[in-house]
Amino acid sequence: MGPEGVGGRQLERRRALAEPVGVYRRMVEIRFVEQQIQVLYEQGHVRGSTHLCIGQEAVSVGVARAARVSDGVTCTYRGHGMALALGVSVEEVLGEVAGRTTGCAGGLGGSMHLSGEAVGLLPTFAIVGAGLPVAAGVALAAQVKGTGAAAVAVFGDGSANIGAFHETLNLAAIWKLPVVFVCENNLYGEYSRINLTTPLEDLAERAAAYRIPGTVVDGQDVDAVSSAVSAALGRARAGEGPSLLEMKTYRYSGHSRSDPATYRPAGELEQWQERDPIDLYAGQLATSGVAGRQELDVVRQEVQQAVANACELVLASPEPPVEEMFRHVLATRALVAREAR
Amino acid sequence: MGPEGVGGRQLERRRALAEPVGVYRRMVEIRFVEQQIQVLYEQGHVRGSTHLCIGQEAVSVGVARAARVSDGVTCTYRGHGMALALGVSVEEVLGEVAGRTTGCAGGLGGSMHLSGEAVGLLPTFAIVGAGLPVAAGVALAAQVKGTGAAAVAVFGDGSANIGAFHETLNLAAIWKLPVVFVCENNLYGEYSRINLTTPLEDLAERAAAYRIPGTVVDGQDVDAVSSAVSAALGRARAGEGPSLLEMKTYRYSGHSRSDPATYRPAGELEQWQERDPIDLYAGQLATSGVAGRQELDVVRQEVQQAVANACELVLASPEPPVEEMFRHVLATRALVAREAR
Amino acid sequence: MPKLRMRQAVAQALEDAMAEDPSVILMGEDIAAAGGAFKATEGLLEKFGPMRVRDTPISEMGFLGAAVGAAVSGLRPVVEMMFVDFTAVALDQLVIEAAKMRYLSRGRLEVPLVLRASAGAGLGFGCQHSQMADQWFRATPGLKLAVASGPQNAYGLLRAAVRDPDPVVVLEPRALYGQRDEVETGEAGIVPLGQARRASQGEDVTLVALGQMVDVALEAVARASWSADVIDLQTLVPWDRTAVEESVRRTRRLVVVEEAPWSGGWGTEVTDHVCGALFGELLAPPVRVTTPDVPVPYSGKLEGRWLPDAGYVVQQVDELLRTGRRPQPWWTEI
Amino acid sequence: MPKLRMRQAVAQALEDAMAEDPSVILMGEDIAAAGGAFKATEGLLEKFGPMRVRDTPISEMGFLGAAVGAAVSGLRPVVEMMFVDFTAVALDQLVIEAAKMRYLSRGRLEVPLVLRASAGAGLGFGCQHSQMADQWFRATPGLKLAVASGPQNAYGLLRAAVRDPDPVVVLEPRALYGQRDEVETGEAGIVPLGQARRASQGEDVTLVALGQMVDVALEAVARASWSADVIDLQTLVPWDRTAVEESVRRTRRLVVVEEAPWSGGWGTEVTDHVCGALFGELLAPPVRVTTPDVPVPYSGKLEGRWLPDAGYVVQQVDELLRTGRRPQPWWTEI
Ligand SMILES: Cc1ncc(C[n+]2csc(CCOP(=O)(O)OP(=O)(O)O)c2C)c(N)n1
Ligand SMILES: Cc1ncc(C[n+]2csc(CCOP(=O)(O)OP(=O)(O)O)c2C)c(N)n1
Ligand SMILES: [Mg+2]
Ligand SMILES: [Mg+2]
Repeated sequence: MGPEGVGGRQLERRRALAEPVGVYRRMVEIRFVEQQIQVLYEQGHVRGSTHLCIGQEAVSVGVARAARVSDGVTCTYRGHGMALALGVSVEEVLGEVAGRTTGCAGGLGGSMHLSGEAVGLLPTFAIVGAGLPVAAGVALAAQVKGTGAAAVAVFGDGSANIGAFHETLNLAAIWKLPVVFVCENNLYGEYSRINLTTPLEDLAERAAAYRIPGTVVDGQDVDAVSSAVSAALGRARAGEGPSLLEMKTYRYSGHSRSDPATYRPAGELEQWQERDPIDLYAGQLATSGVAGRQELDVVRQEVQQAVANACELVLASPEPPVEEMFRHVLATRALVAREAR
Repeated sequence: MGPEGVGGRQLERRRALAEPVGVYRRMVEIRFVEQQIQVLYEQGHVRGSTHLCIGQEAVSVGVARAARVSDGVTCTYRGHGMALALGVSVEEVLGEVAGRTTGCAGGLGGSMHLSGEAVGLLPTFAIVGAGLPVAAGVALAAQVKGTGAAAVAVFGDGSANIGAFHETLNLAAIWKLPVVFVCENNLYGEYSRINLTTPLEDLAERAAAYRIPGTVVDGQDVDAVSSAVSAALGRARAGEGPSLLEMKTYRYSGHSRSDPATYRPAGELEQWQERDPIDLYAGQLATSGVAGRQELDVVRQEVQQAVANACELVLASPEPPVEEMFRHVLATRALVAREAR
Repeated sequence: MPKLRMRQAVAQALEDAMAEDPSVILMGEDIAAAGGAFKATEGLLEKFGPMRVRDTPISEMGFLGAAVGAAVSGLRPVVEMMFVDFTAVALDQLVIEAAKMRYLSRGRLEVPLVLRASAGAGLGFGCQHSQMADQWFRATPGLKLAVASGPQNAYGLLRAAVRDPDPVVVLEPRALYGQRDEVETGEAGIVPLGQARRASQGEDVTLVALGQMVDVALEAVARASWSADVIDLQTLVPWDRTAVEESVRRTRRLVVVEEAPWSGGWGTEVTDHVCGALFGELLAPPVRVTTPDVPVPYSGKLEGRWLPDAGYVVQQVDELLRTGRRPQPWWTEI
Repeated sequence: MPKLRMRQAVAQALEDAMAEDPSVILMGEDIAAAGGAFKATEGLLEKFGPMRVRDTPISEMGFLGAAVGAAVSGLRPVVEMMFVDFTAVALDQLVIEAAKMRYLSRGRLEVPLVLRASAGAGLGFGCQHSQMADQWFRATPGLKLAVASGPQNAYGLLRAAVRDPDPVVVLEPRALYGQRDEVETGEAGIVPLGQARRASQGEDVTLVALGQMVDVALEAVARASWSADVIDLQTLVPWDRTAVEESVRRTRRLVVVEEAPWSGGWGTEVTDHVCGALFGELLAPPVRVTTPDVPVPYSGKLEGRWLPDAGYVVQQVDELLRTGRRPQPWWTEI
């Protein structure tokens, strides 16, 4: 399976989001994959840290649906959902999380560093805020080359307090860069609730400091997400500059694999679960007659099976050979090797 | 002259700002000192870079009048005026700029690194934005120790685009630190006019992003400056948290000693000179009958003479001995020396 | 003596320092309510309250800078950098501001600031969360740098760092947080900065190590047919030239075991000094056992290979003893 | 061949690179309309327009990161860092993002980014604006680092860096911007990364230098009673082990002349390698001529003393030749 094969499959998966059922399927897939990763972790297959996005599926899929494959996307360590949504396969995600050759970084990156360049996803950023200026740079290249492409930076509420956020929004505003800043406000940065670290509730308000539009979006409603992102991307492509979109959302799990999330007020999780993005969308599909409950149940089962199959494949695949770590450090392998003497 | 002597003299100079004529005198002094530095530069006595604040005297003196000597102040490389206003002597400033033992850093710091710890001035910061979090930390110490002291961070308009600005205002807001952020908006960051780097005119608006008060102040009016700073310091000491004050001002000279400032639109300088802070204040003193033109002329002449005398003293004073560079690197000199073997 | 995990030793050091001196305060992301991402500050909020134990926003430049300001104002802030890698967004405040403040104020101000950070590889955190990053702090006059190698000196170095009047970085190898050992606390447990520790005594070679490589060196000695002095530097800036020189003068062979890349690693500072001081007296060239010049890989197999292990140390020393020449590192054969 | 000042050679290199490749763009503070704080980008806005030559806000993390993003998207951004010291507010984007992007994308992305920065001491800019800061960029797999020593290689290294598919830092010693010399431009003037240059040939000792220390070494040779190979490394990462080794194999003495502190300076990397490769073949221990472990002082007299000068190099080599032992640095007598 050469890179074309991988890239082609990613593109195909991306196209599947054109259909509502495809959107539903992808959100379900994200959830099952995250649950699978939790299991893999418990089985000892996941090293370091891993950050699940259960509850936030609508943001990932909504963004992916709105963006073109030629648009660049930067995202964080909480990136499994975004990667899957954009088109990276279940096998590539699970493979990477488990450190196998099947992973999208061949097992060298890990859970925090997923990527799918064929569908625009840069290797996800494990340093808070780091993806924002890079997305601005992707947008800058589009502007300079006049490609019509744009960029999307996905990041969390906690990241809105780091310097790179400020510098990037200002730079993008003054240069009118075609970039959309998507803040996943899930109310927590690690174990700290937003009110303990940030003196305002609606981060979209910060857009005013850069004279760009700032919009609060229902991050649990995949249609709301994709129309907001589409509109902002339209603005961006029209040369009107960046926007800040704040997605109100929630992560059901703790911050990372080891966090039981005891810091949450009682009932908060349950309240959010009442507006579960997958259930919400299923309801909408049923109500509008696009797909009935039964059809969606079949989708769920298919996805569940596919995830289980992918997981099996992944666990049967090897860890990378040692020489892999010497590849792709610099363009010329010789330069790395030469150091050794 | 031991450190007590220096500190005592600085305190005395600070107290002189209690009198309106003292305020006038200090603004005049700053201007003469800056002009003297320009001459010293032309004579080859100034190395590296030096940044004059002619035109901005009211901000420096207004801040110094409002702050207590126990309040900490951080400032930038454009700090001669702030140092003099707070109480550092003419000799110490000229001495430092000329790299002599008479300098406030004994000639080891240079123009960008003036200090006067007895009157609250930390060594000025040559890295844009660096003084802001440090001021927040001074305020934090006051809060923790309950001393009732506060801190003031003075910085430029261009610095409002750097990450440290954002991080510090957010941190200070959430911790309700007793600190006042004084932005000297002189319309330029080096050779770039604010409209080329920043998408809004009134930087005070950025306060909203941190839910703190933001106020535009006439930076040419020393009374306006000191009452705004006093009010903000009052708020700070009362536990109500930080404020952002934007001083509208202008630097008459170029950014640094080598800059002819040809990038300015014609007439801009002249327009600002019509509201020269020293002339303005002289007019107010005359109108209100506090001091007549003649009296103020005498002050001018006294100051001019004093600056000339100080300059002579400075030029007669030696460069620091070589061993000075080994002092004050670490608390224990031995640790520095020990490296050498 | 209590048996403590390294994370507990750190917490104990902080507790003792805070009890001793009311000017000691703590700052960092999730260090208060949550007790720290690695639980090295657990229980301290409860003991010392929210004024002295502070959760921060994700603003490393902001809170590290605030620590600098607090330090010049008479507090002794201890900042936790959750992963030392994050210092890359805040380096200015440490190496340009804190380290030069005493100098610029001609000694009128001091910056008794401690930055403690988890560091290093071995746990699968990937290449942006596994660096030692010591190079960012070396070559900076005005700054000190210590590296813990287990519970005892995690306790003792931190205590010394908090008392030190100058800014000190203390790196805590993340992989050792769970290591458990008897820890001498209190005055007797304090480890002075700048002094190395001889962790093992031998004849044939001096192994100089730091951080988690100390255990690797000791394990190598345990397995080897040769005997060695193992010197745990403990402090990298300033490092204990005397201790190393004395040892190598006797063993006449030097091997540095580093969690640092082949290019740019700190070990050359040690080999350079020894080559200068003991020219003509060495039986063999000094050797560095390092990581290869590649980012830390995620896969456990690869990361395990990336980090020097005891077998590799034994192999390198064996070859040195056999040939009298500097052996090639393992990856030249890849 | 045109006679150019180093600042002009830099501008010429940028002009030639931009003319050759439309994907080359420039970013930095006041580099466009004003032609740069040191006039190293003068005239380029006029020639290439505001789309390709961009003034930035004071947001180093922002625009360096933007350069990373632009680089992975097919541009070749050249970022000017006015003073290399400012990289301390933006280091993450270089050493954690740019340097690891190829690795994490398994070669699907590359980052042909150049960071050029004025660097070093000698002009009285004080301790926050006079550092070389090379240590922040060493020990970072995935990053290259070159240092110009005059107009020719300021031109040639920059041309090579722009063409290089990986991120490269090019340091331009600020004190040399006014230096004027004939410069070979075009293909023939390009200086490949990773290759040292022998600036002078001799018998008694090999002087390895970099940046503004190359002229210091040459001046020392001109004044001395001994003769020397002077090797201008030109690139510090990766450095030319072969050239140095070949020279020292012949001269059998090595002296590194560094604008770097005694502790943590890059020279130990050179001495370490030579001691390993030529063990037993040296006539004397390797010597490092460095700055003392103190921040750069402002006073001209002190800064002049702080930087190694030709007289000091001569004295150190004289003593080495006379005694066969490593001489003490000058400040041990202070
Ligand atoms: C510069 C930096 N500081 C701290 C961290 C540690 N860290 C990782 S995730 C995280 C919380 C981020 O919160 P948020 O931005 O809200 O994103 P979320 O995890 O909720 O998706 C922190 C503090 C980091 N990776 N980088
Ligand atoms: C981090 C950093 N970036 C760039 C510089 C170079 N620099 C020095 S002053 C200056 C302009 C600052 O403008 P502003 O904040 O408006 O202050 P002003 O000089 O007008 O007082 C710049 C870019 C610096 N010293 N530090
Ligand atoms: Mg969050
Ligand atoms: Mg300004």
